Amino acid sequence: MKLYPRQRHRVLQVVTKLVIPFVLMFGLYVQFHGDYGPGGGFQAGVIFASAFILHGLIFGLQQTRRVLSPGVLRVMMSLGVLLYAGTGAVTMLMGGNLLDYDVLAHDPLHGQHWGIFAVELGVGITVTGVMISLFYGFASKR
Amino acid sequence: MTQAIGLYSYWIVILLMMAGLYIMIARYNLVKKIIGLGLFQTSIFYLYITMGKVDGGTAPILVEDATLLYSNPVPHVLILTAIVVGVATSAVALALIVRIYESFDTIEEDEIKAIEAQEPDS
Amino acid sequence: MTEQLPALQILITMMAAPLCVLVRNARVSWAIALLANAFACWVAWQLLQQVQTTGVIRYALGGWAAPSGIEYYIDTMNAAVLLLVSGISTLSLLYAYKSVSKAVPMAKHYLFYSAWLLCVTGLMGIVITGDAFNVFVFLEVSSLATYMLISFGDDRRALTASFRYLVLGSVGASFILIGIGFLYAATGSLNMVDLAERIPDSESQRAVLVAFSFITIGVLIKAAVFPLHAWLPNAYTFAPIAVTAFLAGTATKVSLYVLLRFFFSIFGEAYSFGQLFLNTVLLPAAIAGFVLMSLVAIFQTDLRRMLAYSSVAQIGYIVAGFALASQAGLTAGIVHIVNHAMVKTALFMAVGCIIYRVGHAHRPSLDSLFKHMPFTCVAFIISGLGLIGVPLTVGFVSKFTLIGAAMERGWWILAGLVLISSLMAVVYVGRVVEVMLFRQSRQSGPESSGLSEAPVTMLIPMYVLVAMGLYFGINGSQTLSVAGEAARQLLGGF
Amino acid sequence: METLVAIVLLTFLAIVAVGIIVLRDLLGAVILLGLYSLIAAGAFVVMDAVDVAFTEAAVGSGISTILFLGALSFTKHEQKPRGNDSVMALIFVIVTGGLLIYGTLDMPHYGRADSPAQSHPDLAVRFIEVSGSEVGPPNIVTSVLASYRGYDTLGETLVVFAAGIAVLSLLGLKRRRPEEESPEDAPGDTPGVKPDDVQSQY
Repeated sequence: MKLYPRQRHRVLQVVTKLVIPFVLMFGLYVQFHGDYGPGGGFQAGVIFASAFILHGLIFGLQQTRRVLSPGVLRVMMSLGVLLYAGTGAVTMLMGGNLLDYDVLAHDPLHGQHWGIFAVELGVGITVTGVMISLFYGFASKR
Repeated sequence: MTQAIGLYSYWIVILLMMAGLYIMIARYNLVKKIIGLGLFQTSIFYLYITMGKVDGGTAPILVEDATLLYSNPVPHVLILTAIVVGVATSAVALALIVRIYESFDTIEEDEIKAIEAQEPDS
Repeated sequence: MTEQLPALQILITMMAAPLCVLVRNARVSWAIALLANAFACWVAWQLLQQVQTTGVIRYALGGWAAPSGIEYYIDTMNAAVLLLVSGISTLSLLYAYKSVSKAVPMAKHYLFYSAWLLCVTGLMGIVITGDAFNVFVFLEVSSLATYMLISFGDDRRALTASFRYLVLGSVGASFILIGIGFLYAATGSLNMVDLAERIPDSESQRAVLVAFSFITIGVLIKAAVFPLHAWLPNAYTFAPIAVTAFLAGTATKVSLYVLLRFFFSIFGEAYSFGQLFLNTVLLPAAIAGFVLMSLVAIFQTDLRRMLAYSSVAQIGYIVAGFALASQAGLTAGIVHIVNHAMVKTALFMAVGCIIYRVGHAHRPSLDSLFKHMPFTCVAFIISGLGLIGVPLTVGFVSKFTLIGAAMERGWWILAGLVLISSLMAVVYVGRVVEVMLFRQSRQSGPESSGLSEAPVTMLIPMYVLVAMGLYFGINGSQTLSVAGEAARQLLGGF
Repeated sequence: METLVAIVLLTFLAIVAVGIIVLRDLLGAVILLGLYSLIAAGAFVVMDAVDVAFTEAAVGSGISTILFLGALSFTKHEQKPRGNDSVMALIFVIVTGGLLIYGTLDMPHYGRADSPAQSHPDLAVRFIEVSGSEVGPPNIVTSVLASYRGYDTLGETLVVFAAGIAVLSLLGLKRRRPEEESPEDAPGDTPGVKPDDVQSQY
């Protein structure tokens, strides 16, 4: 993908800087409000990634890479999966079946709440990492 | 009204699916094949969601109203998974296409076949 | 602890995959992969023991009982396939260490092993699950990892092979998705046991029929059964050879397992073969597969491609066994799944050793290879005999059972054709052996002078498989009894 | 009213699909595919699948369009004209479609509340009736996705992870150094430009 950081899209740059915090905020909302309305880890991850993709498109990949390095992305996508599977491992250690969140707290409903929170977070982290990696991968070929 | 499109909506969706499948197998351009895959899969998602719709139902988000009818959430869950799988597949496919273009200098299937036919196996 | 074994089967390799990406070191990630696989292999062995003593194991994931949640359903059949997949994967990984170091750049090794782990996890996930939709999800996990593994091949045609497999594989997976959707619309369920109960009572029998045909076609594509095998030869030829050895022993076998599960457990033998006359479609395809593909294999000069076509032919034998739909036929099919996996993996490993030292696998230029690489050649010859089906090898056990099953049904033609295609195997294996053993080197040029035997880490896994092949060839009753037990359970439905 | 909207959206989808088939310009086809996903997302909202609509809009018309554009930016934009279309493919597609339509003939009609899928006591009915007290979240889709069928979602995360490492291995994340850069020029570049010049252009 061709990116034109040096061209003077001053308006776009300023607007982008204004918009990105709101996009990130919306991502957080979707991540943690998924219990009550539409949304969840996957959608939140995509929204988070879109903020960085927007940054990359407007400021150029070099700038974005300074904010979020490929090494961090690698760690993110692995950690998300580990968090999800690790939640399963913890439920097993606490005496339940794989991914049986009931055992995570004294009260099954609380356990479910914590379990869903953890796995959605895992999904969100992995998806954010992978989606930005996909963008880096396709954008950094030239 | 409902009876009139009782099956009609399935049929249109099937036609759309077949359009996608046709692009996948009949077009030589690799990118076009993957576009066809996207069309095919999106139409399958549509088919699933059609199955879960209940007349007069609302989105499956619980509210304090016992009389409310909800649409079936199961197809929604399945399709959420399937959408993710679909985009993952297209991402891998597109990455492969980029590499194929780098090494063959074309993304037309028949031209690639012609180039490959000239190379011995080992 | 023992009741958590089914979960550990999947979880360990699953968690090892991201761990490899985190450590980013070639050797460490290889060690992680090997350890995780060995552990999975041990778990599978324990599960097989447990299933044989206590019967079917059901494990409710998330603590939600069967139709609501997803469950693992393990009977003799899946336990055996789990052991096969994890065992072959462990041996191939041991083999991969040296073999892959030449083909794949060092900096990408951690990705390679991570993809390998994902592939194994996906394959085992398909086998162990008792939920129809979950089959699709893990099918895609293993498929994506497989596309990636194939693309690691050092020839540029590996990329196109991988892409073609991706397109065909996605068509197959989408067909399976459509089939599962129709099943869900007709019954409202996704759990296999529940589906088996509800299908006969469903008021949408046409939808069930369509679901059946779509799932069948989709799985047949993934299993590379004869007219739908187009992706296989190139994929096997251009993938890194350790990957080929691994895939040849596992990927198609797992798809064949899915076929069995859907035909016999979910739809039931009476529906698939009684009502729909499936054998009138499946049997001609299987026969055409093993006859034609054996014939094609004879004319290949590249060993990898020859073995790839031979694989399609062998899948034909297995499907022919299924199509007989009898206790004996199923036993033959299942036992051949295991036996062929051992033989073919060993053969590809031998070819890999040749490639490692010689640099190519072009049959006519392997003159008097036996002088330089005796161990590799002996392994190739013994496994080749197994492929043909010579007595005292595993191939004999399964072909003998298959011919017996065919004659039990009175299908003499099938028995005859199996013999004929075995003769073709004699020709294509024989030509390689002839070049290796007897043909004199035209010139003792610099190319062949510096040759030596392959590294020990490549020879050991190969010889483990060769030894297992000989052991189960001489003592065939062990695998046959397990396969017979699995066939009985399958024919009995859930 | 809802059904009417659904029919209109379906018609839109059909028009867009025809556009995708006939268009030879790949860029146009990609944009149309994004549009297709967006319309489908609209239809999903009409059919009460809000979560799916959200995802389809974000993924189908967002991320996947970006990926296509990324891939197109260094391959060719035009699909080469071909002679006659493959008859075999057409026959295959017609047979497949015919089979599917045959299968729908006795399927539960659109919107029926008493179909097997809607009335299965252990799946749909249970999720709607007791997920609130068993699992907690008001959004049933979240309950089913993360708890009842949480293992599927684990598999889904693995698929995403697999795609991530596949792109990592195929394309890499770092900008390639000039000497590693492929010799081919992408369309739009002046042929024969040295790698150094390419660097300085940006």
